[in-house]
Amino acid sequence: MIIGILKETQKGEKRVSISPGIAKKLTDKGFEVVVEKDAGAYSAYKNSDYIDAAARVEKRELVFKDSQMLIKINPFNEEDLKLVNKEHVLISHLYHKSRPELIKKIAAKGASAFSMDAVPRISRAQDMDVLSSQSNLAGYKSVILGAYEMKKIFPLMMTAAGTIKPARVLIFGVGVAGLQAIATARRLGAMVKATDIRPETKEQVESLGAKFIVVEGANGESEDGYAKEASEDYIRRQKEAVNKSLYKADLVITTAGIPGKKSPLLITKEQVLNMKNGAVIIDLAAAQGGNCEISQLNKTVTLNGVKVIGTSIAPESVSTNASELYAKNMYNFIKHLTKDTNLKWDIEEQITDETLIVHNGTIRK
Amino acid sequence: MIIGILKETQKGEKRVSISPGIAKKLTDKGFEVVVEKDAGAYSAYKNSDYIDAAARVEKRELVFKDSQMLIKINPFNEEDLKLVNKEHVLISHLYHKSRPELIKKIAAKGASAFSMDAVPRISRAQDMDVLSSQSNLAGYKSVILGAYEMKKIFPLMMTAAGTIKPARVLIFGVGVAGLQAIATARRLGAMVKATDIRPETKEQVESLGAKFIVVEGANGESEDGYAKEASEDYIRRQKEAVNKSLYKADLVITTAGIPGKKSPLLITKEQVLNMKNGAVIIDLAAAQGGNCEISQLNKTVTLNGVKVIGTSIAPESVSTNASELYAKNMYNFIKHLTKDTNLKWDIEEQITDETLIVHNGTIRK
Amino acid sequence: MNISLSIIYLIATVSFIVGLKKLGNPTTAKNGNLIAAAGMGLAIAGTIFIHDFEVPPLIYILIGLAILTGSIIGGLMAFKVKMTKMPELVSLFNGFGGSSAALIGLVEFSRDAGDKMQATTIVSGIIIGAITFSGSMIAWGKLNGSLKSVVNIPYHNIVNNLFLIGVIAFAVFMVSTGVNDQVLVGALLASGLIYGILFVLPIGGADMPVVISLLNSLTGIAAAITGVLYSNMVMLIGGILVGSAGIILTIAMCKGMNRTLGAVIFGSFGGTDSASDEDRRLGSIKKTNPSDSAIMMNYASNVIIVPGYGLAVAQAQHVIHELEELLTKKGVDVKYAIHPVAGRMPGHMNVLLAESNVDYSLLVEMEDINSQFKNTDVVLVVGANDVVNPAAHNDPSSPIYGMPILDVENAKHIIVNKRTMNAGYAGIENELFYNDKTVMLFGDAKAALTSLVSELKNM
Amino acid sequence: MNISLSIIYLIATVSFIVGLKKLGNPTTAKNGNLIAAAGMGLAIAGTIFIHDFEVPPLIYILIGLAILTGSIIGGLMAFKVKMTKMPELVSLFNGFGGSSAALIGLVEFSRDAGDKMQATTIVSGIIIGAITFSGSMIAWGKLNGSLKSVVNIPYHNIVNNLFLIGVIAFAVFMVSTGVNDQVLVGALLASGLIYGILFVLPIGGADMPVVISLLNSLTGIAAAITGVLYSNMVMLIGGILVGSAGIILTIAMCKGMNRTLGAVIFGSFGGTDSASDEDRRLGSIKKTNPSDSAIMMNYASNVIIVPGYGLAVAQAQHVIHELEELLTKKGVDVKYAIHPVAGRMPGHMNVLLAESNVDYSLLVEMEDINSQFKNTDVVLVVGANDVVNPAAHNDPSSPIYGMPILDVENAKHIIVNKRTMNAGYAGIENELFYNDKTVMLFGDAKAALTSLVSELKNM
Amino acid sequence: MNGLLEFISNNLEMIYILILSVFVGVEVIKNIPAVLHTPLMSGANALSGVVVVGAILVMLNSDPEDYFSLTLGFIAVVLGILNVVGGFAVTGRMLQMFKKKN
Amino acid sequence: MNGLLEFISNNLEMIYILILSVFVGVEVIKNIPAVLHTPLMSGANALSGVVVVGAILVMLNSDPEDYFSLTLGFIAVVLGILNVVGGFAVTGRMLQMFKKKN
Ligand SMILES: NC(=O)c1ccc[n+]([C@@H]2O[C@H](COP(=O)([O-])OP(=O)(O)OC[C@H]3O[C@@H](n4cnc5c(N)ncnc54)[C@H](OP(=O)(O)O)[C@@H]3O)[C@@H](O)[C@H]2O)c1
Ligand SMILES: NC(=O)c1ccc[n+]([C@@H]2O[C@H](COP(=O)([O-])OP(=O)(O)OC[C@H]3O[C@@H](n4cnc5c(N)ncnc54)[C@H](OP(=O)(O)O)[C@@H]3O)[C@@H](O)[C@H]2O)c1
Ligand SMILES: NC(=O)c1ccc[n+]([C@@H]2O[C@H](COP(=O)([O-])OP(=O)(O)OC[C@H]3O[C@@H](n4cnc5c(N)ncnc54)[C@H](O)[C@@H]3O)[C@@H](O)[C@H]2O)c1
Ligand SMILES: NC(=O)c1ccc[n+]([C@@H]2O[C@H](COP(=O)([O-])OP(=O)(O)OC[C@H]3O[C@@H](n4cnc5c(N)ncnc54)[C@H](O)[C@@H]3O)[C@@H](O)[C@H]2O)c1
Repeated sequence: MIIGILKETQKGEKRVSISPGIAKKLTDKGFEVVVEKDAGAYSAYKNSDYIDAAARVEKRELVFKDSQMLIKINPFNEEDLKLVNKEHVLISHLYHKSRPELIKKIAAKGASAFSMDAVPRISRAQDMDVLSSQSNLAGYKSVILGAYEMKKIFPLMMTAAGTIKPARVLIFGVGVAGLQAIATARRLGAMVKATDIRPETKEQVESLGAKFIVVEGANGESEDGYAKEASEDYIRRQKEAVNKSLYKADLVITTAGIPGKKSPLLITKEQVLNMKNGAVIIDLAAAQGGNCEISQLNKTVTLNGVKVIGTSIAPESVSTNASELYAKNMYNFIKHLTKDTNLKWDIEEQITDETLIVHNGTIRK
Repeated sequence: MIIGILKETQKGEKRVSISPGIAKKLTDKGFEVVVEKDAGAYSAYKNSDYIDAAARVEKRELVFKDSQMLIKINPFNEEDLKLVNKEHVLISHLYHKSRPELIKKIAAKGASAFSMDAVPRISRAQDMDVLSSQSNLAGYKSVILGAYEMKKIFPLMMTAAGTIKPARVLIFGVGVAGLQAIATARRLGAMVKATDIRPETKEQVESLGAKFIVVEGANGESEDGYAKEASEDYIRRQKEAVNKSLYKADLVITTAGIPGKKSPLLITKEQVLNMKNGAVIIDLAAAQGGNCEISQLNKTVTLNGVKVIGTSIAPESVSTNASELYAKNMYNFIKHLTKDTNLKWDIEEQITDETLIVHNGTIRK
Repeated sequence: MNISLSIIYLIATVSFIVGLKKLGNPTTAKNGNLIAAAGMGLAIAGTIFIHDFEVPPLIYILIGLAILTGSIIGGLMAFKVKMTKMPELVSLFNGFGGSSAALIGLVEFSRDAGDKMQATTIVSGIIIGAITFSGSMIAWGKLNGSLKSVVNIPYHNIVNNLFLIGVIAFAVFMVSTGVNDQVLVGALLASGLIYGILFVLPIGGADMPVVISLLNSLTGIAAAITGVLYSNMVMLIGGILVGSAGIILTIAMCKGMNRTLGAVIFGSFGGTDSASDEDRRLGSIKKTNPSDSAIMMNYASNVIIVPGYGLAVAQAQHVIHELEELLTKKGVDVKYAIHPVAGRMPGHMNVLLAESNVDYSLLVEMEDINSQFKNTDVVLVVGANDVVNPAAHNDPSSPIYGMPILDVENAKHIIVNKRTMNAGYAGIENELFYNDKTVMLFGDAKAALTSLVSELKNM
Repeated sequence: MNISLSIIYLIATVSFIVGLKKLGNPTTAKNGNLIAAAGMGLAIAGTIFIHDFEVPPLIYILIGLAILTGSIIGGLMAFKVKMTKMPELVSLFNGFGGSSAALIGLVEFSRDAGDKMQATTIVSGIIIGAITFSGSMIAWGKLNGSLKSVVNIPYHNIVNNLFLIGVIAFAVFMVSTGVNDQVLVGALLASGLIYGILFVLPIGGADMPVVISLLNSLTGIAAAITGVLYSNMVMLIGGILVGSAGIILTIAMCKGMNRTLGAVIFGSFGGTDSASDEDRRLGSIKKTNPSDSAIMMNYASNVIIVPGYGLAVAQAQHVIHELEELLTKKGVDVKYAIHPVAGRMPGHMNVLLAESNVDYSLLVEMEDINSQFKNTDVVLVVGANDVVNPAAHNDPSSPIYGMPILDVENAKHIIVNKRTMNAGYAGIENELFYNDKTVMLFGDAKAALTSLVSELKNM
Repeated sequence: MNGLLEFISNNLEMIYILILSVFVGVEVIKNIPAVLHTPLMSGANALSGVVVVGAILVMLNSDPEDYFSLTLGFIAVVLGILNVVGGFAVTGRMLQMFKKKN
Repeated sequence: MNGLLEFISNNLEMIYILILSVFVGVEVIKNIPAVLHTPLMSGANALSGVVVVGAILVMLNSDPEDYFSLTLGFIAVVLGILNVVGGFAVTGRMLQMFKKKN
């Protein structure tokens, strides 16, 4: 089977879905791999690296034309779809719950499409779970970004020129990203607090040496390890619980999300107005609508001395690692779907079932 | 005595020499304090904060006119000097060893001038030692900057999507900045190596859990805790010792300096060409000529995938803390120079002696 | 008594004390055993050859014969037995010792018992000997399974204690009346034997070690009594030593399985057999304690530590590092096996161990270390569960089926530290804990490891 | 002997053993002392009142008188003495004990010594008694300074040992010939006294404790011998206990100041007096060891830890945190005093302690904590030097004059841990180390603190 | 009662020896690591085999005709020796695990 | 030589008691914390004052005329008691430091 690796077109995106290393593994397994020219440029991969991996490097059109399986990270867009035909099997994020129109278009082409953001949260799927691998990096980078933007330093320092108080960091949403953010902030010596709707995260937060802000009557747990939407009342009680910490915080990182839904609004404009001059908010959920009322995706808004940075693309800024991990996930996914270089289409099997959104033009989810 | 606080004019500078907190302490001690309008803006200090501290806020000309002692951080420049008269006592960095012409100009005005970068490195002077307090922050921020610019993450991570190797960080020059850089990088989980011309720094590096790269026959120590210029031969042996690590490094931070001299050239263009694609060099010595051949002050040069960032003003990026500490240093210095709000001019005393560069128009150093 | 014999006995006695002393410390224990044995040999030889009256050769021959047979059988039993079967063997031997004492009593009784004093010693010798004998036999039967676990005698406590009182009364009567009638003696003997049985029968297999140790100290006392009878120092002191040491040991053991000796003696051993509490769906688990684990590691040549979420919960990263350093100093080769999804976030274990400055080179990825487990003496699993759950290989129905895991079950010994038998994230049973090679070290990781470390330090 | 007396003695003996045992553990020591004392009282009372022969009242009166005087004087001396002067008092008492033994010997000798056996006991009693007496007196003199330190007798070793041999020979002669002449006894006594003097005189003041402990065990032996003489169990066993315990103790002490007992006995005490090695420019320092430091802290109600560059060099951040946690668990209130320039970079101590997760709230700035030192029981200075150097206050010529420091010298006790007496960054002497309240715990911080922690755990 | 007293005063030394031995036994054993419990028990058990001395005495003192004593004595010796030899041997084997690694 | 042997066989129990006592003495003391060295020494020292028993016996046994014995005995008792009382008292004071904080 011929696998085509497309260059990411979304602005700001620096990753590539398959690294030279993984390309090599695929060709070794007998796949043919065609890589769009300069696909890896921003991840410090040269075209030559891919050629060394026994892959071909072609221009865009050829990639579409030659390959049966097309892989990219961000959802296929209008441009891409123009070149898609019913032979194609597309793999990328699709966010099918929130973007039905895209799914329809793909179906119209009669192609098949797997969505990486639909990989189930079961233990054996963890090594294909791009959400985990990427939001993990996002968690790390968001703290670095915060530390870079802040006018203060993180650690406590008692020096001859006086004592610097440690920075106070507040994390909303303790998923993969949230946990890694906590760990990173703690390493840098900040005083970290965090809150989440899923009660079991308390122990997880404490297992990283940070404090958990309990919201009375939190009960958002849902079997598959995701949260469900929070009630009005919960949001209110949450505010009461966190405001004291929020108004003292130097850095706030929000990662709260409900899969397939608009992310919950956790910090209102009015709350921002009460925050410290010089504080920074990093809204990792911006792409899904954001956890902060005034945050805008890929923009920095400043309101009475508080910088609000809306970003979802933190991982790209560590594109090398991000691409490596993503590629490894993809490799495991492809390995899972195929048997000696051919797709198994084993639709009974859970992972295939949940990720296969469009099958030969019919929408399954 | 009336003390005038000037707004920094140098581009990129965000600090202010006296914080509202310290202004308060001064007025409490009976000094009159006049602050130039918006002096603290970039450090998140409002004019009102100063007024609350019982200081006056005036525009530039008036500050010069009213006050006897004039304080800023960066050296007084042409513009400033226009307004200086022989009554004035100037306090700022002067770098008198490297900038004699400036000193001459000041002398010509018949004024007096103290240089903060001339504070002797004796234990009891540590609380006036702005070099320490600022380069300390510079050390911290340089690592954050590096982490922000890098395409990799710092810590080792063994995840379901594969293992990320820890970043390799190499530090040249283990002074105050260097040590803090080591500490910060180590906290983030990097593998840190460092080298310095002063042999006693080996123990200091190891006391932070990092590895020291020994250069055979290093003997640069000089009594006052500074290094002296390195011999041709030393530089050669140093390259031999570090190159292996340098070519593997993901982040390089150079802080090597010899007080009053051009900073030593430690990384040649040719060495850069041998470095890893995606590596980052941060040259904290850029202002004194830089430790890297191709670095330029306040510019980012990229050479075959290696980003070389020349900066000396890292501390400004944490302007709030930086200003606090600087102000505290200034306060201790002023307290040391004065007796009930009048200058003592106790020229015998070591600190006064070494910092007083121009006295009533006569150049002392 | 002959002077040189006295001196020999003196030496023997000292060797007993020293031997016992050395037995109390792992490093000297083996010597201790030898020394004690040597002393014993000396005492026996001396007894045989040094005495100031004539002995017909026949008797010498008989004695020689007896000793020969005894030695051979004993030796064979000792060297044939499987490691696991040793405790029951000890119990068997102990029974022999007791019976020997009883027999002596019988003989001496037949030769009219002189004053009351003597009579007392003889009679008590017989009874105690009998009790230890029958008791030990039952214990032995229970341990080798030929006697199936708990036999429940209604009100056995009351019954037993009443019976004991009866026996004692009987003995007192005999001594005081000074009757000298073989039948009565037989009765006495019998009652002793019966009591021994009654005493041990109701006790669960798990408590047998304690019982044996108790009976053992009884044998000691029997020996001491015989010593008094012959005013023979080596027997007296040797016996007392065993008696007192045995008691202390018993107490220690009770502590080990948190019981009080009082509870033990006054029959509240009860049917409940601590091991049998554990649910048996997957067989039974073996508990262990810090000091045993410490010894296992101390004498291992390589150890692999498997950290899991529990290590983070307990914030035990510093202690585990201390443990690793300590073992390394003792010449043990230590590594950490890091499972890609151990903990609750990617790289959780890395963050944790970096915090306590564990050297990166000691952290080994799953792929690289799985092959090494089979040559590993001891694996210490700390607060990990799913990532070492064989169900991932064996049980297609399991939610973690197909997830790669750390194959710790290939190691020679496995120590698992967690607080309870509760499941981990995936919420499923873990058959590893029921593996024959696995011992469970229950308790919060920080606490458990801390005591483990201090145990190791005292070695 | 009267039976009830025997029983009393029996009880007394047991009480001695138990008492001694309890004396070996900080928590039970006080009871131990009481128990032993009680036993002693019992024995004495028993001796006086229980005996099966007539005693004229006069003698009772005398005995009563003697006991009264003795008790009063002894009691007064004991309660008046200053803590620091206690060792010398012990030595004094010990001397009395010895002399008492010698006197008894003399008396018994005057009443013709029965068989050789008796003679031997008597004679040795006299000699040993005499030696302990004179020896203890010298020791006492040295300790209270009335005898100025080392007196150097040329070849004192040879001289001493020859003399000792002489004395023994003399004794043997007397016993064997069985001569019974007051003059000779006098000579014997004298020679004993002289030897005692010769033995102790050449020994430096610092080693006196060892000597005292040794003499003490000698007294014990003397007592035991007297016990044999009267075949009196309580004396015999009591004496032996003291004798053996004393020897062990002596060895332990020698270990403490790393000497071998051999070296001690065979006169290689030598003139060098370990304390006098330390340079005296600022007076002398006091060394300590982990277990003593541990006890100090264990019984303190608050402790302040002062970390310095050395803590970083030793990478002992994790151990110090463990120590702090341990003390806190024991109810001690622990804080860290952070000097602004401790270490080699601003915030060095913060980085270090953050690494081992020390709670920020425990780190107190210099300004805030300086006032608290005076109410602090123990300050533990770990690898800090300049930042606690009083010269910054007192010595205008010092390079650090004017630098604010942590005023640890206001605390009640100060423990300083560093490897040597070397200077710190500023390269200057630190008089704090010579302060009366300061004890030095030498060694690498990590090693020293680790053993300190394990000592604490065993309390 | 005074029978007992009398007994005591006759065997005073014995009693001292008894008490002292108890102390020694206790002191020597207390606070040993749990792993040594079993070997120690086994060792002590072997020691308790010291009764064999008594058994031997029985045989020595019984005249060749007295078959009763002889047979019982014989058995006693056999069993006793079994206890001793077997006991020490087993203990020895248990202690194998403590041989230090090369 | 055989004088010694004879002595041994006469005082066999004594010797056992001696040996056992030594063991007890040693076992009881070994590995105690260094801080306790001095108090322990002082305590043992007090115990060694048990000689006073001997001194008392001397006085008891000497007839009222025998001034020599009496005086010596008297002194012996005084000194012995001094050792005992003083010894225990000092030890007690030394141990004050071990009273646990409230
Ligand atoms: N790494 C990731 O990115 C990630 C993310 C989400 C989920 N997961 C899942 O998390 C699991 C990780 O496996 P794991 O073995 O590390 O953890 P685990 O399977 O959750 O087991 C942790 C064990 O630690 C014990 N424990 C908890 N607190 C303890 C304490 N204080 N002291 C001692 N033991 C303690 C618990 O038993 P007791 O309660 O009896 O003490 C529990 O069985 C996997 O199932 C993985 O799929 C991983
Ligand atoms: N904080 C800053 O920014 C900065 C920067 C530059 C200079 N300084 C200067 O550095 C000094 C800091 O004072 P300080 O008290 O922290 O350090 P210090 O005065 O340099 O004393 C450190 C002491 O630690 C001991 N030590 C070294 N290694 C040890 C080990 N492994 N275990 C135990 N002890 C060890 C050394 O004594 P032994 O050798 O006998 O063990 C030494 O005396 C001040 O003079 C300050 O002015 C500070
Ligand atoms: N196979 C596996 O076992 C596996 C793999 C990856 C992730 N997971 C688990 O899945 C869970 C979700 O991971 P994720 O990062 O993708 O989640 P996510 O990105 O969807 O959401 C991030 C966090 O926001 C929280 N949140 C949602 N609404 C909130 C509100 N109103 N207030 C506060 N917090 C709110 C969620 O609880 C979640 O913890 C995590 O627990 C993760 O460990 C499991
Ligand atoms: N009062 C005090 O005790 C006090 C206060 C502040 C700083 N200091 C000490 O002064 C020293 C210098 O501090 P700094 O940061 O201002 O120094 P700096 O900024 O002048 O130089 C930074 C480092 O570069 C090193 N260096 C110079 N030439 C080099 C070469 N060719 N190769 C490699 N390294 C080279 C120097 O040794 C120095 O360590 C430090 O040790 C610091 O601890 C002492």
